[in-house]
Amino acid sequence: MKYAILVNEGPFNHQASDSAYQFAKSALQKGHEVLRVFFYYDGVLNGTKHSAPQADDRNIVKRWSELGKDYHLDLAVCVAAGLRRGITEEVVAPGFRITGLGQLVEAGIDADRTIVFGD
Amino acid sequence: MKYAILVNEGPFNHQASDSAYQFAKSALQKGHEVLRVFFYYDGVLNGTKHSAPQADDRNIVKRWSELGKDYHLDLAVCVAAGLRRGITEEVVAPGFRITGLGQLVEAGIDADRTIVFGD
Amino acid sequence: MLHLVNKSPFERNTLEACLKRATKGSSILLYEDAVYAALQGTTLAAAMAQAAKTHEIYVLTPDLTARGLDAASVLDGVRPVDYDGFVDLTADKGTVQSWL
Amino acid sequence: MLHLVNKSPFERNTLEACLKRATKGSSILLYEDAVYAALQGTTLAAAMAQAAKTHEIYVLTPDLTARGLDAASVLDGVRPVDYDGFVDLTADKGTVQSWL
Amino acid sequence: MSVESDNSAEPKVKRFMYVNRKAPHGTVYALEVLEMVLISAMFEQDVHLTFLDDGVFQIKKGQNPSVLEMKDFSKTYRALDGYGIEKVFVEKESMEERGLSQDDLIIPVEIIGREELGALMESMDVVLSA
Amino acid sequence: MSVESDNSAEPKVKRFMYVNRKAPHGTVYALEVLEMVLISAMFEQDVHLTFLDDGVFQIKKGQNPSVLEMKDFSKTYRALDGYGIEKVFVEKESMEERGLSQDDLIIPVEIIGREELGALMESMDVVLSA
Repeated sequence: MKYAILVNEGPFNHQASDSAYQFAKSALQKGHEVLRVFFYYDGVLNGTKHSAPQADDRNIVKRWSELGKDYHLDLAVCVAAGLRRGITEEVVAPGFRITGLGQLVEAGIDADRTIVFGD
Repeated sequence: MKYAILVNEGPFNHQASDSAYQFAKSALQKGHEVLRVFFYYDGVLNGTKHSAPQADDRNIVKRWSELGKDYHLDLAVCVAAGLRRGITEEVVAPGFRITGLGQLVEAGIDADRTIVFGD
Repeated sequence: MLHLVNKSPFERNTLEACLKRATKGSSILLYEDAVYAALQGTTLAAAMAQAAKTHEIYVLTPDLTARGLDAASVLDGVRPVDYDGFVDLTADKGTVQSWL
Repeated sequence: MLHLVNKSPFERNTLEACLKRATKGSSILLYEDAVYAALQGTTLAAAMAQAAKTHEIYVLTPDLTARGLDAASVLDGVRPVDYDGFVDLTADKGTVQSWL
Repeated sequence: MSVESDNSAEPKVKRFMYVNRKAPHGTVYALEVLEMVLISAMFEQDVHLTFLDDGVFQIKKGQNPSVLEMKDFSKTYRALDGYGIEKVFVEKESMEERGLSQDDLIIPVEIIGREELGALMESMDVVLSA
Repeated sequence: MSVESDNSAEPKVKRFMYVNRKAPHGTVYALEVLEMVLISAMFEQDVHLTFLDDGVFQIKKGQNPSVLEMKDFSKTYRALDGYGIEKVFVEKESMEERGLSQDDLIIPVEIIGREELGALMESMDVVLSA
């Protein structure tokens, strides 16, 4: 199956980003394809390189970057939602890219399944 | 009256920061004192200098900075909550300062009223 | 004491949670999406009219206006206030509790 | 069709909203804080047992474990799945709708 | 069931549904969903917009969030038609529970019952909610 | 009523209440409230911790969020006593509605009825909720 994943919420405050990550990881390990992970609404906050959680906690941003690297994932952050919330080229974490909302619709067209994780 | 204000949520996604701002502005205009506005949980996201909303929308971060300047407000961003979410000295907006959670408790002790705005 | 409720009673349990604990005679301000609780003609209107007999219930007018509602659409017994009134309530009613 | 619900039914209306619209025989996965809806002995248990007769109801075990719950505390008729099972459900049941 | 992906030359047209269940202004979702809907109009997909539960308040007439210095996006709903977004559904029961009638709405919509809405959801390929 | 501020030399001791109404792990509030409570212990205030509604799940025994790679902070509740946080209340009705009893809880607590909880809230100077 080809998946598109939409993440509506930022890291830590809501479990949405954790659930999306666990889902994506399981799908990839089972041999499915993840066409794109799109970060919208507060989801864009997953893409900040300045996140530095405590050592005994998971690093949500870094974990996405690494999964992206391991599986050549497209981690797409919405430019308009990002501008509102201060996620711009200056702060975007490795492996994420800032792009237009059309890329979410495209992923929805191309994927067999679109899964939304939110609040 | 002396007020302490706690903002639990980030800008845009929830109205909490808007409501806290309107409340603080009204209280100040009526001659009350606002000892501290403390930003905790996702509230720390109000303190990013990179927020650049569309021209026809309010600029929540800038508006806090300006209110802070006009009334010499203490706009305090929690360091621990900020680290999790990427709000660090590199990105903090003018007029905000990063500080410890103890400052919230202190404000609660010193204020006549503590008001929480959240989700 | 002043209780603050900011969520739609159709979506979340915060207004209900507040009403279950707020002591008789205490004050409740409905603001943000909680202003929908103050409307006439909804499935919650009867329960709210009842609550207004045991508590002082206020509703924030700018949050009504933003949502295309006005004081005329509000239940009898629910008192409209603006942000100045919100500030006055916090000063007059003692400790403030937000139901989040 | 697969419906996803992630909020506690005690706090939000999303599970109720889903059950009102989900067609007979469609599947519902409870995850994150929605796993509390799958518990025995709560005030919602009877309604959930009823819902399990008209819908295939699943619950995500890692979200149970995280919260100190296990499959033994789950209502009869609610089927535990792990993340692999979650992925399989999305593949097998057609379009996925998240109730947010 | 979902349309399976294929490699044919025909452009894919999928049945998209944007589900609006949340009230406006208290959260940003109504505004940002609308931005998504406008973008999706450019992709010539079969777009369905539904308003249910508190989402029906999104298209209530007379909104004026400028009193809170917030953006007034409610007028944009009137522009949807011009973007080719014509399938707009509102759930009857949700309106009734909230004391609203069609006269209270900004735009003409198709009013459908709860059961019919469930069947419509079931017929989609992509459901986006917020 | 709140203690009015004054300029006397005595340290001010206020009645603080931390209200926990939300389930753990689905959101971060339980964790970050706990960090706030630990800090407040240093200020020698009269701290009250209350668990009601879904908040009672925060102190459910046997939590293991490490299966989700999430931080297990539930053990920290056991340390509260050592920090001098001794006034911990759980609402009876909230537990009953969720099928929980005192045996299910990580820490010893004082179980109080809904009405009593309302009166306790009314007696506070500062109420912090999330």
